[in-house]
Amino acid sequence: MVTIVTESALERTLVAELESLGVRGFTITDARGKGSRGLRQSDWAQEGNIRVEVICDPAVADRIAARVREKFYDHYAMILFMQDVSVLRSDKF
Amino acid sequence: MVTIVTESALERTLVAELESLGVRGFTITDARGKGSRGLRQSDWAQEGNIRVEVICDPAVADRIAARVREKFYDHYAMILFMQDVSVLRSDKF
Amino acid sequence: MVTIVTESALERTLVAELESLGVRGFTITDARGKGSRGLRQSDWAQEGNIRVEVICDPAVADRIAARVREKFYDHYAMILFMQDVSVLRSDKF
Amino acid sequence: MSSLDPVILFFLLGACAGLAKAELRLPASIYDFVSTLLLLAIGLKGGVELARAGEGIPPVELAALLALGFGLPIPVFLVARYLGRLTRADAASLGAHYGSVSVGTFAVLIGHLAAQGIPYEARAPVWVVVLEVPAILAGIVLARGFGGDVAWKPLLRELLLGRSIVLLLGGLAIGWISGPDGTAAIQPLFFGLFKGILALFLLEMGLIAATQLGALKQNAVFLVLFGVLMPLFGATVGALLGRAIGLSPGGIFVLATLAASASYIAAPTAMRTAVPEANPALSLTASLAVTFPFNILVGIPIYHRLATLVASF
Amino acid sequence: MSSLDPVILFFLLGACAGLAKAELRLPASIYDFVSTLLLLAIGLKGGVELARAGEGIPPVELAALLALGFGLPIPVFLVARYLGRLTRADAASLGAHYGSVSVGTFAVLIGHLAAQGIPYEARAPVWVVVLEVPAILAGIVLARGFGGDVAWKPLLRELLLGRSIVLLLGGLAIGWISGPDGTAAIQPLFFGLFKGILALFLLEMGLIAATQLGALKQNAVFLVLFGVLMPLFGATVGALLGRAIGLSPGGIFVLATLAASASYIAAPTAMRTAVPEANPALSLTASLAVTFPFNILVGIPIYHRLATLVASF
Amino acid sequence: MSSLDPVILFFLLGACAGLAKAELRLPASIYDFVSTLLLLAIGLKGGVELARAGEGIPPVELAALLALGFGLPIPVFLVARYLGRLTRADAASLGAHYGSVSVGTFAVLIGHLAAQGIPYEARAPVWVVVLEVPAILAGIVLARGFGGDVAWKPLLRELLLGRSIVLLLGGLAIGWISGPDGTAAIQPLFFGLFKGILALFLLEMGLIAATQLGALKQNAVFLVLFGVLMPLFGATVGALLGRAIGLSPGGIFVLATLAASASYIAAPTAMRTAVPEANPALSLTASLAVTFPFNILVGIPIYHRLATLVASF
Ligand SMILES: Nc1ncnc2c1ncn2[C@@H]1O[C@H](COP(=O)(O)O)[C@@H](O)[C@H]1O
Ligand SMILES: Nc1ncnc2c1ncn2[C@@H]1O[C@H](COP(=O)(O)O)[C@@H](O)[C@H]1O
Ligand SMILES: Nc1ncnc2c1ncn2[C@@H]1O[C@H](COP(=O)(O)O)[C@@H](O)[C@H]1O
Ligand code: NA
Ligand code: NA
Ligand code: NA
Repeated sequence: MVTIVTESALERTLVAELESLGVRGFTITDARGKGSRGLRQSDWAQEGNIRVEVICDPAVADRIAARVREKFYDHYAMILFMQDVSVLRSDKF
Repeated sequence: MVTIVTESALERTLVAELESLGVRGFTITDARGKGSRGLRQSDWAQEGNIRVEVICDPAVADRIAARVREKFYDHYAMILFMQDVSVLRSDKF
Repeated sequence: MVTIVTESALERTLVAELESLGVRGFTITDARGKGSRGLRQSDWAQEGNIRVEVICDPAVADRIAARVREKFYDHYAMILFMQDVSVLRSDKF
Repeated sequence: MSSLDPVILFFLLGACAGLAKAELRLPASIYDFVSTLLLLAIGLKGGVELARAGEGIPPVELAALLALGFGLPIPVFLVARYLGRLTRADAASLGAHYGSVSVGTFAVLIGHLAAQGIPYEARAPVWVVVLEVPAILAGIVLARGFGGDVAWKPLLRELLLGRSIVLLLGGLAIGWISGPDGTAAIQPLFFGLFKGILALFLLEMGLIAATQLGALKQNAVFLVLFGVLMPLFGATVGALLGRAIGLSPGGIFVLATLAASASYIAAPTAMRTAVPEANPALSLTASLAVTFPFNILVGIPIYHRLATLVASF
Repeated sequence: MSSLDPVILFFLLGACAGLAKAELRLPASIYDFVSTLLLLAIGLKGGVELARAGEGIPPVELAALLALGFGLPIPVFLVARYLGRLTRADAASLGAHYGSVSVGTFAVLIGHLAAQGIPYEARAPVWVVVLEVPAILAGIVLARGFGGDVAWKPLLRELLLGRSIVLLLGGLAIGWISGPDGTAAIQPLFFGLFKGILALFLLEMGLIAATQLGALKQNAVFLVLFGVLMPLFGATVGALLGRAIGLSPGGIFVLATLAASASYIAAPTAMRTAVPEANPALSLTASLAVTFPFNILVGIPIYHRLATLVASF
Repeated sequence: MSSLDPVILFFLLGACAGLAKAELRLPASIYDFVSTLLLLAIGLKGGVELARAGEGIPPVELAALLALGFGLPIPVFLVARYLGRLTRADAASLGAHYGSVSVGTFAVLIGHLAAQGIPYEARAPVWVVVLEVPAILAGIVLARGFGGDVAWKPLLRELLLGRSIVLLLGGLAIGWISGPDGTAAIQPLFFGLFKGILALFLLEMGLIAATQLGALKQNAVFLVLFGVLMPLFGATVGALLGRAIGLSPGGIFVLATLAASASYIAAPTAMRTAVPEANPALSLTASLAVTFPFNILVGIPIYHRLATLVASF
């Protein structure tokens, strides 16, 4: 599973990018946080973060990481991390 | 830890089911997402997803997966995945 | 990655504590749940939970767990668990 | 039909914005706020009028409403099953949705009646309450049979304690107990702002309906035809029934519109739990993206004429 | 007691819905919206009246209020510790809650006073502000002693910059600076809708109180007795103090009600941070699920008579 | 300048609370609710006035507005790039922000004009709509050149379907179609509560501006000077242009204020997507934490005199 925490404003763009990489599903929650680019509160919708989870096979995960690094990582508040998960009915993903 | 992402409308039923399986605690966040059953936005409370996390021992986790698969998986937008976690004060769980 | 689920009221205190331990970033989502201290709904802002994720190296993670156990665990609704994650651009953390 | 009511224009604005995928999402909590205000206002208004009129509800009327609620799903089911060739579950779900009622449509109707100065029975909000649940129960029975594997008790509990019923009945009770004078201090919010709040509500409904329209791909022809013709059938049944139990012309108009309207809150939720194999998008699209707009844009004026006609016999 | 104010009926509606576990949850953001409007409206109203009356606050009055705030927790603590056999932390926490005040109760009282046309000191919202914090400090000292391990500075900062204080004082200042004419354009929202907004607020409070009642299992008998008798004691102290410093009959009524009311926002939050070993459910249940309903349903009329009696000496 | 408008005091209250880090956060959904109401109300008001006046928009005026929108970013860019020594991206982003307009400032201005009884062109909300987008496009070209790697189509779509444009134009259309009589029933919400809603909006803006001020560390001197002087320059350009195309004195005042105002919603969002290497905090701080407060506190009265002066030639 790949998890990305980034600026809410990026939601549409990021989702389009994920889908172009063949991702079949994702889950998004609203979040706030702090990182190298300072505090990001959700008081004002524009300023909050989103937390995007994508369950996918390792190859797709690596493609996501590469694409995200190239396209977004330099200019946007963003982190990405990966975890192993075991899924129910893995044919779904 | 078992994580379930499913329709908000299922919250009550799912919680009751979990408790009947001996689960002692859970954490729920509101979410949105996309999967095989299409987009699920949270614009309208009824249409959103919830993301339920349950920390429990592997045996209970398997029972949850089995029950969920049998009762909900066919007819509801739902995914379930498991991860290993190490907990503080494991006697709590 | 360390994840803490606890009372919303503790947000400021906990963040200050984390920063005093050298944590560089964190992500917070609003949550609700149930545990040994009963149901915690988010109907009323005061009564909800928060779910705090901190990506950090294992040493800091252990320091967080120790501090949290000492300062908060006895008197607050709280759980803490840890997972291994692999991060993109690990120098960030 | 005179000029278009601005609240209807708000619906169209929302629908256009939704179809154009404009960034106009309103948070779910605003929908909750606005719809809570509407439901309470409708209840309060009815309660105050009831207190003024000193009316009761004749038992015959109650029986007729229950017959309508339990009965209307049957023709809906038959049409959907045999003309629409839907699965049993889907046809039963449509029965539940179209037999039950839409409070949003009722709110638009209330605004319309007030604007046109048409008198009607003060107890009309009670009709909404009475009509909401029976059709859902009938729909479940149509899907499962009487002996079906349904957890009736929690289901009934949830239905009878649903948001719209509690807020409508609560508003009715408060309005009835407090009367016109007692409620004077809360009228600026609930009565003075009613049409403005209704405009906001319809803006949201337009957005939601437009989103739902995206699901109208499979069965599109059937769903559109069904979503337009079924309300006309329902309205006719409702109008005739209203005439039969001796309602006023305004009351006949109300009952026709209620029968024509389809549920998009209580029915979807209940069917999701009780008949999960029914495709929720199907009924919701018909009800929300076809019938709701049809009713508030075109249907209400038609039902008005229909009611006048039926009342004149 | 004449007829029941409809806003009270909204509280009962919320409470019934909550007890029946109806699906009526209102999102937290609506609670924030509604309570923000209430606090600002109360402040503005007080400020406008102050501007009109040109009143100041006599130093004796201020001293009396501080004495009440710091003093009232002591008997509360003693009763809870020795009659109720609670732990020191729990008894001190009850002291903080019952010594401090409830803005919700004050809002109901304001509505009541306006409806009945009872005059009172325009500076009453200032009393609320002055009474909120001292009891909480006293409660912490009762739990910890003076030398206790408490981070006083951030705590005081948070208390003095709490939501209710900032909004009440802010509203007061704006109302006072702008006066009756200056605020005319914002009065439709803050004054015209006041009672309607109060009704929504009480609907939510009813839901919250009902949920809280679920926690009333341990110590049930003590908590109910305590939650009913302590406000009567507080009201008596408040009324006598109001008489002693020469308040008007309306002012005595207000001070009695404030002393009778118990905090359910500022005190719980502060005690959670400063005295975490106190069981938060205990004080909150007493304050929210017993005393708040008691005060608005039964207490206010009693305190009215009490104030009239005390004023007549 | 007479006495301070209370809505401005609400801004100051929010700003003080924000600077003191008081626990006054209002949920984002309340901001959405309040700003939706404001945008619709401004549009409706303009539409109703347009229907009353039967006005059209002269083509010359449209051309002048487009010239202002596309042209104003250029001097802003040059100043920021060569006097402020900012990167090309940052200077272009400031150009986009300051060439575009702030609907919040316009709302305060509308309230001010109504309070002072100053007449102005009913079509002014159209100016806001026309002025919002061109400067953003110009800013992107300044950063990227004409051939730059920009996905223009989705960007334009998103800009033209932005929240403020859709709600303003939607409100305008509804107001224009329904006219003064048609909208009578929704006026209590949108017109009666306008100033109160504006007060809540400014309370939030104060909180947000104060938070943003925290980012004012680097380039502080430049940003403050820039955020104060640039609006004065913009106002002069706007006033002269308004005079040149023959606007009324009130219209010149409006155009001066619009030119002086800086975008803090549409421009930040668009620049974030199209020119991500620009530092978003820089422009937002200038626009939100310096220029917005300056304009509503000090600027508007200045622009009023400026407009009177320019109109008198
Ligand atoms: N160490 C961390 N642990 C958890 N979340 C983080 C961490 N660092 C950054 N984040 C999240 O990622 C967002 C963007 O990070 P950054 O680009 O470093 O500002 C922050 O607003 C946080 O929500
Ligand atoms: N591959 C995936 N990764 C993350 N979340 C997913 C994925 N697939 C589905 N989901 C989530 O699970 C919900 C139900 O999935 P589904 O039953 O496939 O429609 C979706 O609305 C998403 O929130
Ligand atoms: N077994 C569990 N799995 C997931 N979340 C839990 C679990 N136990 C407790 N929690 C969360 O942690 C919060 C505090 O737990 P407690 O201190 O046990 O009341 C609860 O409100 C839940 O949100
Ligand atoms: Na129907
Ligand atoms: Na008290
Ligand atoms: Na400008």
